[in-house]
Amino acid sequence: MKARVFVTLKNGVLDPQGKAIGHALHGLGFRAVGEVRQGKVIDIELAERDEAKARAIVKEMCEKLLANTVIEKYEIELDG
Amino acid sequence: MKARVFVTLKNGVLDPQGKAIGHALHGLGFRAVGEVRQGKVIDIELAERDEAKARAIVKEMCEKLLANTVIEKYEIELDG
Amino acid sequence: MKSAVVVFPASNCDRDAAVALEQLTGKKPAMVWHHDSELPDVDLVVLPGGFAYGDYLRCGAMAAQSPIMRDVKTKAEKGLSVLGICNGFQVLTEAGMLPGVLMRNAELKFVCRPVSLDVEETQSAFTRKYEKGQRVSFPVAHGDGNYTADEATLDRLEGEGRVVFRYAPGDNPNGSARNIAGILSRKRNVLGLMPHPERVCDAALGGTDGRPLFESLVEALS
Amino acid sequence: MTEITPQLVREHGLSPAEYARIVELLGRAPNFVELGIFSVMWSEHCSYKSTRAHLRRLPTRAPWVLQGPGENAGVIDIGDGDVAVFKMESHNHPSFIEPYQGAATGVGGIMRDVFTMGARPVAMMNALRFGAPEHEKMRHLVSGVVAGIGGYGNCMGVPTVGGEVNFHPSYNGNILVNAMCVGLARADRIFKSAAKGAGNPVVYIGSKTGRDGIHGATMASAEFSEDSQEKRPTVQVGDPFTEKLLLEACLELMATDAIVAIQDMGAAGLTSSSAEMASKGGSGIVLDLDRVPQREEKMTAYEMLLSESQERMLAVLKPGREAEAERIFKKWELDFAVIGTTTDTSRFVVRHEGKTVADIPVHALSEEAPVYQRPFEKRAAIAEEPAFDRTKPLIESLVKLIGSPDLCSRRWIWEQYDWSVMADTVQAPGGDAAVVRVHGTNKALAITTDVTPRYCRADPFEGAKQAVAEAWRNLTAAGARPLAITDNLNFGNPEKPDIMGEIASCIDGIAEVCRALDFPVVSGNCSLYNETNGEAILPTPAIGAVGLIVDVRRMATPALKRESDAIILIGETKGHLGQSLYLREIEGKENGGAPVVDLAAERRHGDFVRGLIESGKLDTVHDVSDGGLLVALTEMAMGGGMGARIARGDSADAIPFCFGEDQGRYLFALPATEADRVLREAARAGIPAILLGQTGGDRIAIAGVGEVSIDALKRAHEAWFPGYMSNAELPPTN
Ligand SMILES: Nc1ncnc2c1ncn2[C@@H]1O[C@H](COP(=O)(O)OP(=O)(O)O)[C@@H](O)[C@H]1O
Ligand SMILES: [Mg+2]
Repeated sequence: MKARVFVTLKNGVLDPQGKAIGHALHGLGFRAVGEVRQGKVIDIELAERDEAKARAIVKEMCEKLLANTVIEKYEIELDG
Repeated sequence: MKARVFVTLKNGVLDPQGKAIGHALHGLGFRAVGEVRQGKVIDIELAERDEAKARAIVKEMCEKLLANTVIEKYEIELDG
Repeated sequence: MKSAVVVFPASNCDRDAAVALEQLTGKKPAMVWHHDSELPDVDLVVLPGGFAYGDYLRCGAMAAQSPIMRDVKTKAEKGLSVLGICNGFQVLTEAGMLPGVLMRNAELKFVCRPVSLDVEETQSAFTRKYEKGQRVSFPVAHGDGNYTADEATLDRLEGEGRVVFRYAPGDNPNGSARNIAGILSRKRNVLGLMPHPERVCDAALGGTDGRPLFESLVEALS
Repeated sequence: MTEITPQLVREHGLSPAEYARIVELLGRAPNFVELGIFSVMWSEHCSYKSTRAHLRRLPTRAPWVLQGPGENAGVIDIGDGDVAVFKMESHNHPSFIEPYQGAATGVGGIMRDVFTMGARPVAMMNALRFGAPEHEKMRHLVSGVVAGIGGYGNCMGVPTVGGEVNFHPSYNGNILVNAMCVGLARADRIFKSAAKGAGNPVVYIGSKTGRDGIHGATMASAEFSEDSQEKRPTVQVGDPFTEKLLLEACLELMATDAIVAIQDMGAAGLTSSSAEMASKGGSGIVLDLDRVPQREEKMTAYEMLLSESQERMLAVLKPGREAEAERIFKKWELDFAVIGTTTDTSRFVVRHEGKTVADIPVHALSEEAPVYQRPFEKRAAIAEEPAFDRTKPLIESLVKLIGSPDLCSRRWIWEQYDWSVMADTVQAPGGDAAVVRVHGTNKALAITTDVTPRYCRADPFEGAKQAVAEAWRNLTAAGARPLAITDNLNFGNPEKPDIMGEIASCIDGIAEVCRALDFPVVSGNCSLYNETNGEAILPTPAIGAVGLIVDVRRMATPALKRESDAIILIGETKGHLGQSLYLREIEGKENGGAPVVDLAAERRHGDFVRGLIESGKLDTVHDVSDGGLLVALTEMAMGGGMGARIARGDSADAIPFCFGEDQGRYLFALPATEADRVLREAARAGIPAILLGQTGGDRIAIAGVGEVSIDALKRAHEAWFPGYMSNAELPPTN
């Protein structure tokens, strides 16, 4: 099973990197760009076939390590 | 329209961050973890309604700025 | 005063911290490997600067999960003094021993330069040898020192007198909230700060403003 | 097995004659794996085939040189059983393709060269050449290279203490990234790469092998064309975290006596490290690739042998010491594997999946590698006297010069480098030489890198002389005794006689100064084929130099320190404007001859200045270089936040006097009560010295010419770089 975890800043947390990207895109002439936010995507290969179990494991990983829940939120996608 | 861009290292390119995360997860007792790869996710608000046009614009952004195509690849998801 | 310095993989100010401690306490600190599960019997633990685990994922995140950190946490709760410098501060926030987070510098670049700091609190084992309001200069060297917390937390920190060091007005190198450079835990026995006091304990290096911090600890903990 | 066609041979960068020689050495045609091995070992990058014959002319010995060129880095004695270990290396081509990772892995590579010798790296320098600032790619390259150098060095916890940066259109398609690493060790704990003896285990340590940068060595040896960007050669990604662990683990292993030989895996990875170790040790080697730690699946022998994955080392141990070594590497969570043994067959043998995939006499890969006497034409030096407008307002020119790309403050760069980690940096970036204390002592190393490529283009011989002399002068200005240099020879295509002529003349120029100043070469690196579409870069023989400050309490810095100090100029000022920055920035002309260095005067002047510093009489010194006298004085004033008032030299024209780039000069400031005596001493020693003026106030004032505030100068000086880079795209991150 493959898990994809998205870790992004919570709404309302300032995202200087996203802002800088937006700024740079404008500078390159992409006028249609509105807000930009940057986050992380973490792809994990998992030796676990059961989807519910896999989700529980990945959730635990997020809470323990992958996200800093003070400022970040996460989403989990499973595949396979 | 909202675009989500995934920027990840090309296959075969060393991913030191992914490697270290995998290692740490093992250390935390997550034995089922195989390979881990880390990438970026960039969410962009776009003032463009036409899907084909939006895709073309975002592709150009990726080539010009968002991805370093020497070592990275990208995927684009559109929504809205 | 007996002290220990925790060494994480890719800590790189562990030696600098040890040199300063030895110079100012007269005793060599114990160097403790992150994989050990128990601290030796000491009065002070230093979490040094560096790039523990390459600063991958988030600065300090993986180090905060090191086996030794469980013991550091337990003993800190019982009152052990803990000093986290730079990467050590990041480890302390990631470990939940100090509130808030250290985000990427506002200018998104690593910054290494001397900064002016105001000593805001002298009611602590770390700062009793400074004057309240004293202006000192320590170098910073970090990419993620932008202290961020919600308004309520910031208000509480200020209200409880836990903001110990503040960047002097106009000299904030990373965009941190309310110019915060260093904060105390609720029990005031854990200090995390981004600037490096251990790099200014020797006049040959351009200053000795860091010495009173270690001298305070010697006085308070001996 | 892949058939060896002429096309395939050509694609491996081997000429038909070289291929014929390979067949002769083997007594048969090589197989595909062997062809790959020869192609990297006989590449310009690994074999130095164009330069080797010329490099022999470089003086490499002195009583204090413990190891000259030929090992991973040079070693010099700095007294009390301490040694300094250093080398400089280029990572030009990769940095152009992927600036962050190219520069980062360049830093990682040169650090390994130093710690593989048993030294702990204590300082990093970087010599950077970028194209015209307005070139569309340049901001991206500048921000990427700087972030990459910082990203790697900062994580390693080794201070990056200085370097140099130039902009010139000749580097538009071919920037230069030269990094220098200086380490410290004990004289009796130096490790070398000669794999002596048979039956010793060969161990692999560090990161796993992937398909990274295969043919990096041949890429570095081939001229760039616009479409090499399209080909997207694999660029390696650096992992400073692993390198930091590798450093600590290696030093821990080196504290035992288990090691026979050790060598980093740099260009041409496993092949070059193992073949070189065998060659130096006069032994043979058998490698079993099945035991190589691999990151990717189904790697072929060819790929494993040519991979340039970073953060790897190869060591030969004493038999029976494997377990002890393995324990150390496991503790640091690094890969460790015994992958072969040394033999007495003098053959380089590789096994994979039970088969022998390569079997080559070791000497065929090393001593038998081709050496070329390429034809060269030495160009006549340009000697014209450039014309200039004598009526240009001098103060305005000063403000413009001090804020120009080549003279403005590099703060934007060095604030991104951790220059104070290790708590021994006693002179931070910004001075003449960086000064790093030898930990736990009062001794210090002074370090600098220098070259003025525009001089080298006008006159390769004098230009190269100037580079070494300026390095010597920079060390001297800090109060150090110059000891030795490393060089990084960056040139165009050596197959062109005029480029080969530049190389030969520059090497002659370096050699002459080394001899005259007892300043030998102990290590170095050559980077050739720095061309784009047939246009070569300016000849750029970068010199990295190291000197010793015996007592760090007696050291000088450029910053003015006291009011009313006398300002004294040492050395003769003729007003040489040829190739000066004044001409380029103010007159828009890049012409005239290079300034000439008088080596006897150089030595006299330097010894005089150093003597004053060592005696404790002098603490404020700056050498006069790019931009000339007035620029040097301005730098001293800005450094100290204090002004100066000077008189114009009596006979001289103000412009050449203020901005001429005559060599062998120093400016210093000392209490006025000392001035007369010092001037008399100089006169006695036959050294031109004039009292130029005195310190004080908040402006630079030149009698009869005009004045300008230090604030205005500082603003101009600090503005250019941040202004230029504020238009940068995103700062790259790891
Ligand atoms: N320009 C040069 N001047 C002096 N020595 C040089 C020069 N170029 C290379 N060398 C020496 O040749 C040897 C091989 O260099 P190189 O292939 O760069 O080493 P490595 O494989 O360790 O990177 C080294 O000992 C180096 O110091
Ligand atoms: Mg080497």
